[in-house]
Amino acid sequence: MIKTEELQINIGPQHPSTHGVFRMLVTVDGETITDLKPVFGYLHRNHEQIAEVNTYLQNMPYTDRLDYFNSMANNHAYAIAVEKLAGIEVPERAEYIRVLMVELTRVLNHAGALGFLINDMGAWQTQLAFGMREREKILDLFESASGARLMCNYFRFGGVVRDLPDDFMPRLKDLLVAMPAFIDELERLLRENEILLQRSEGIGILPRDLAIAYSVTGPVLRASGVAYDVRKAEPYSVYDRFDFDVPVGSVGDVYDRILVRIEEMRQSKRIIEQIIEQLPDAQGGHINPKARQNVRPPVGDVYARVESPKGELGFYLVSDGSTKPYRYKVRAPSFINLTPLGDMCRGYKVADVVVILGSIDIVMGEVDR
Amino acid sequence: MPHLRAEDLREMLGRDLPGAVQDPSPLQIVPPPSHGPQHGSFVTGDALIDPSRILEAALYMRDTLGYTYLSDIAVTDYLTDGLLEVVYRFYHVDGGPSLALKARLPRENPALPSLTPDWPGANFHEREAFDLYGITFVGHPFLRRIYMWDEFEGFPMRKDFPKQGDKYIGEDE
Amino acid sequence: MDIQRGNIIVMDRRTGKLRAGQGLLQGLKVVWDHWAASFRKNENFTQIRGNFTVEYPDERLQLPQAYRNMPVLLYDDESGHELCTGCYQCQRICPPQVIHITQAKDPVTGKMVPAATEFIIEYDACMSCGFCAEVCPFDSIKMDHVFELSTADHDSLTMRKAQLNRPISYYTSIAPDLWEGVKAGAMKKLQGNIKRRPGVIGMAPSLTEKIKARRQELAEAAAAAPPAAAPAAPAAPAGKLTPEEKAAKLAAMKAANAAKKAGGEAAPAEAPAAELSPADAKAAKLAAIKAANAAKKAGGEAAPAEAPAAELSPADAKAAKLAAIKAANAAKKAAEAAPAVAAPTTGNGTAAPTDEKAARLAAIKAANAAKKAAEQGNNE
Amino acid sequence: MHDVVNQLINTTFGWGWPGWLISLISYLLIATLLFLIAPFQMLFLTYFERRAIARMQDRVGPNRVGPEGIFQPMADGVKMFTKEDIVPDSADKWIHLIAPCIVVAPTMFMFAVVPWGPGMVPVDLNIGLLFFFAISSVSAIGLMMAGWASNNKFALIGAMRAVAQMVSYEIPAVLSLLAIVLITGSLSIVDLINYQGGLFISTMDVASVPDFGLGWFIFTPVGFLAFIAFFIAALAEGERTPFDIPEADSEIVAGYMTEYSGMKFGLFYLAQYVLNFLLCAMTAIIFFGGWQGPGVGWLYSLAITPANPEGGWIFNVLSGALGVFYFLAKTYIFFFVMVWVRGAYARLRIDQLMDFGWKFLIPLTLVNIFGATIWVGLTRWGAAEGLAFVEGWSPIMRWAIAFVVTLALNLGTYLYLARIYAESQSERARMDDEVLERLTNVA
Repeated sequence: MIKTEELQINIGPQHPSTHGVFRMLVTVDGETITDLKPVFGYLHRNHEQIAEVNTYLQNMPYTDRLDYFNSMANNHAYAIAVEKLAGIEVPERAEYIRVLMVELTRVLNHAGALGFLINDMGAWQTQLAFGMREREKILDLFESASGARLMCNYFRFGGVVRDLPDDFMPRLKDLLVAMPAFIDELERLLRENEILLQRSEGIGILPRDLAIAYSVTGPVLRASGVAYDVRKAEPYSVYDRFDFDVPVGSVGDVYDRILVRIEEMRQSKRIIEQIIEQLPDAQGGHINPKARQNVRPPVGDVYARVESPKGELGFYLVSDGSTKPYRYKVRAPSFINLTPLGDMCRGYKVADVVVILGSIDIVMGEVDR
Repeated sequence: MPHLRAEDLREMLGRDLPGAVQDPSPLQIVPPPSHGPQHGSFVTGDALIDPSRILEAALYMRDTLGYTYLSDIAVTDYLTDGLLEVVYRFYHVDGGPSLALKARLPRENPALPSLTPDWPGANFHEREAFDLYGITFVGHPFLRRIYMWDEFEGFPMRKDFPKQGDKYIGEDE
Repeated sequence: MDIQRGNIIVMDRRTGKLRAGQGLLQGLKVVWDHWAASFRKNENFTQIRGNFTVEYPDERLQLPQAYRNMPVLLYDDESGHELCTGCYQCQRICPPQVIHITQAKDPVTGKMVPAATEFIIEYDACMSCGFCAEVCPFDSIKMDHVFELSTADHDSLTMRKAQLNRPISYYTSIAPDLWEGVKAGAMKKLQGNIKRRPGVIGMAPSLTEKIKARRQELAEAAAAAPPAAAPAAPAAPAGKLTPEEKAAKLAAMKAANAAKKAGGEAAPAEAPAAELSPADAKAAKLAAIKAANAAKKAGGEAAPAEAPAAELSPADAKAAKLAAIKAANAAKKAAEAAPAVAAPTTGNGTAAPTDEKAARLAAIKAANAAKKAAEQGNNE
Repeated sequence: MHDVVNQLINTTFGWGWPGWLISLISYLLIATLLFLIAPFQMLFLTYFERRAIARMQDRVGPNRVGPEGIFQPMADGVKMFTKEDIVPDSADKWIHLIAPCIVVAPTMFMFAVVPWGPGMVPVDLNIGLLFFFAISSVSAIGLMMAGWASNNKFALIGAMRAVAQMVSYEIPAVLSLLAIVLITGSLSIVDLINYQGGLFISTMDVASVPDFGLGWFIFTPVGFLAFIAFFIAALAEGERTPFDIPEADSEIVAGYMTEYSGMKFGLFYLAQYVLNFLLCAMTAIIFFGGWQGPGVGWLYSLAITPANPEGGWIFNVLSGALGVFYFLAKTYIFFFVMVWVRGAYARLRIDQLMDFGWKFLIPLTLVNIFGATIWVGLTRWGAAEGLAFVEGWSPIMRWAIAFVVTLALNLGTYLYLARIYAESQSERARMDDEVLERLTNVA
């Protein structure tokens, strides 16, 4: 028997496929991982501390910067939390606009996430380029509504900052024409490709019970076979008015995560179509005119959560009765989904590490906060 | 969809784990202002658990009530009241609203039993609480700073951590 | 768990299918389709193939009106006045705290004036959230569409007021609909603020050559006018009104009146124009009231006749105009200027006042001429 | 070239120089020409690749420097030259320096045996194929040197992967060529091309077939399977997606090139693209007839050749131009296929790459060699070799029977191997008990 020496490799913090400044301290035996420790904090800016010196409204653009892929979803979670704390009503139309934006965000995120995942597998950006193309279209819509592509800062307490512009709906309908074609094409590229199957089947398995014990959320949890979707489990906003399915995986490997994400895009499209039907009948304007933006909520604490594209995004707020939150805690899905990374990678190859990391779909802005 | 309310939980815990549930004292949060409207004090509706029995209560949640999903561990520093409050938030996998367990700790040398051996998902939450608030989780397998570097002194999310001045800037530059 | 309004779909992994490379060929087909389609341009959102590139420096996308990049300050094209009053709302709301305002002070009285002497935005730390534009009660701060701001250093991204100033016409060119929604309120507030700004305070400093000089002249004229009125009205309500301001307004009215007298055919054309702009009308009304007050004190005999007119007029702009004219007349009489000198000049000036702006300019010119004439008359 | 120089010096100028000097001069000229062509090919291929892959991704690609961005590679080259050359402190400086040279040199040697057109071959070695593949494996040493001397873990892993991959994929590449060599009976590349005249059927198999230069091996089942295997192996040898594992940028940054910068990095790039060009050229030559194509053979038969000294020199030029055109067109099409594959696929993992090479490609090529023997037997042999039953069949009949038999054999083998290979792979993918136990024990 030849005696082999274990090698310690730092994957990151500067590395092409760590999705930001993220470091994995990997111990390898040959190419096989024997241990992996995620190390992060390079992007830590004490977001929660910053939030405590800002007023409630001033925190809204900071939530954009948590998960910069899904600023709308972050806005939504934070707006819901403050509205719950301060007892602000949201008009129906505003709720529909919010859900529309968040579902577009979900499509955008999954398109990008799948692209990056395939990129991590070594494809030369074609799938990513296709995903980014659809993402750009959605970002164009965001830009016309909110004024910015990424840092949308679109939500306000009691609604959204301004109503949809006139050309929004026609462009959205155009987009919905392209979306199924795009998803089908992505599926043709990903679903049966033998190389991709080899790279994803049986890789990074997270069994059902372990997934629950690890508190993972979002597509990662659902790929492990747990049909837990906050939109269904604890419906918020107007999600109880839409028909949509919850895709779950059966094995819990990278392949299941890909399939779940593809199907979630389809379901988001279904929701958007229902919104387009129901939006003209919705009552109220884009914002509750009685809602004060400079809120001064009563003393108390609140936890509100949404199903962000990456998982359960929650805000825990404690109010001391002033205009600033006394405590502001983010329950970031990327952060918690990273917990099982070490165990998911152990026993696989170096090349699988980046794939498993990509399948979790993290954004370091949210992990490090 | 299970719909247990916080009061139900308190009652059940009081029945099944005698002595674990404490009566929450009202929290002042901030010193009362010298003038202007007075803030009310804050009485939590969630179950307040004796810190030494938090593991027991959490396991009760998981094994008896089926709230297997530990979503969040949030710490709040109530400087005026001189305590740290840890909020454990549990969900049922079948859906429904959350149930929270709270534990109050002294600000000096706070310690709690770790949930990580039973919920591996508590790992990063507890490391974060240790990093930012200095709460020691007894029994945690790898209790190290998670965001700040290991040599960092102090716990930056505590309310009495100096907001101005940074002793780490200027050493190298 | 059971799910309302939907099903749980277990994803089909399609195991047990012979995988002999057909999936690879499918992938090649997709890529080929894109390659073949890439020689034409992608036209709209319904297409998923075709070349999507916008060759940026050469072609640019149309930015939506709501697009926000960095905040800028607006000033009125016509008067050159900035809309900003230095109310500190934006400074307070700014999350990264990059806005720094110094409010203007009246150099004479030392009181706060609704204008900003300095307005600094640190663009390098600005997060483009747009709160400042949302919160601004005077619609002065707006989000610009220019995004090519890169510089070699941080310092040059600290924008001072002169660099932040943009005319309203610029903003209407980038976001016409958004401006249309707030225009009436903003202009109304601006008119109100202009009246409370003594001298050139609150004017866009970049317009030094044109408007500032003109304004300076007005100030000089105003400095001259009160002495003319002073003998008659020694106890003018100085605390309430800035003398220059009042004098300027008076002079304008005076000139307008003179113009009307001189050119009979120009008068009807000007009257409807005056009615068209409510903000102007209101300002005129205010001026008229002020003038009337002044006149009341100056000429005892005019006062009984003026007072009821001034009181009756508030609802009617035309009546206000009339009152102003009367007041001006009274003032003119009080000042004992030489109308014979003023009349020919104004007659020339208002020969073809086709639009409101030209008319006003002409009026100002005429007023200047009249004032000079008055000055001369006084001196003599 | 030798003839042309000889003609020029000794006949036209009448200087009467000795033969060895003529040879020296002519080979110097050839070498200079090839050394000029090689970097130019590399520059063009980088541009070609970037434009093509951009099109596949709905983009435009480099289009700023010069008309349609054609000078982009020049700009990149200038950048490469002006970049600082960084050598890590703990690197082995000399080996770090010479490793790129050792990688580049063999790729230049390989040009020696590549025929560009009819009669346009630098050296017609009778073991040309062997030379080509023997020389190409030398660069593995350079890669290992680069990885080792960099003293970087990523570089080391990359180098080990590169060497393992090169060594593994030499075998299917050579085995797939062995089938072709069995059919032609020669290792000379020129013979290989000459064999491929005809019209879908080689004139060597059926003499009555008209010669349109289209009797390529790709039209035979044996050649087709050999082509598939060879092209896959070529992708692996040239470190192209899906086998770009040694420099897997998403895993090990840039593999053995991680610690290189400036022109040394450029040399690795040069070597890689030149190798890719040569592999595409080889594919074109072996399976697609190289310069063979409609018209070349007819033009060349009118040209001045040792066999036909009375030909017109204009036909030399014409046949050469047409031949080079065919050859380069085929080569670039294969390079396009490489780009296409790169645009469509992800990368395999190193162990899957090894599995694929050893468990799928090698059995496949071995069966293909068997098919080649059947082919040779049915089309060439007769009673003298012990195949009496073929006597009396017409050549076209023999060819058709050989076609059907080898097609059935190859197709059946392919499907069978694909099935058992897929099964073995999904077996590997399934979570084994050990992993499951480990995962559940953590909780």
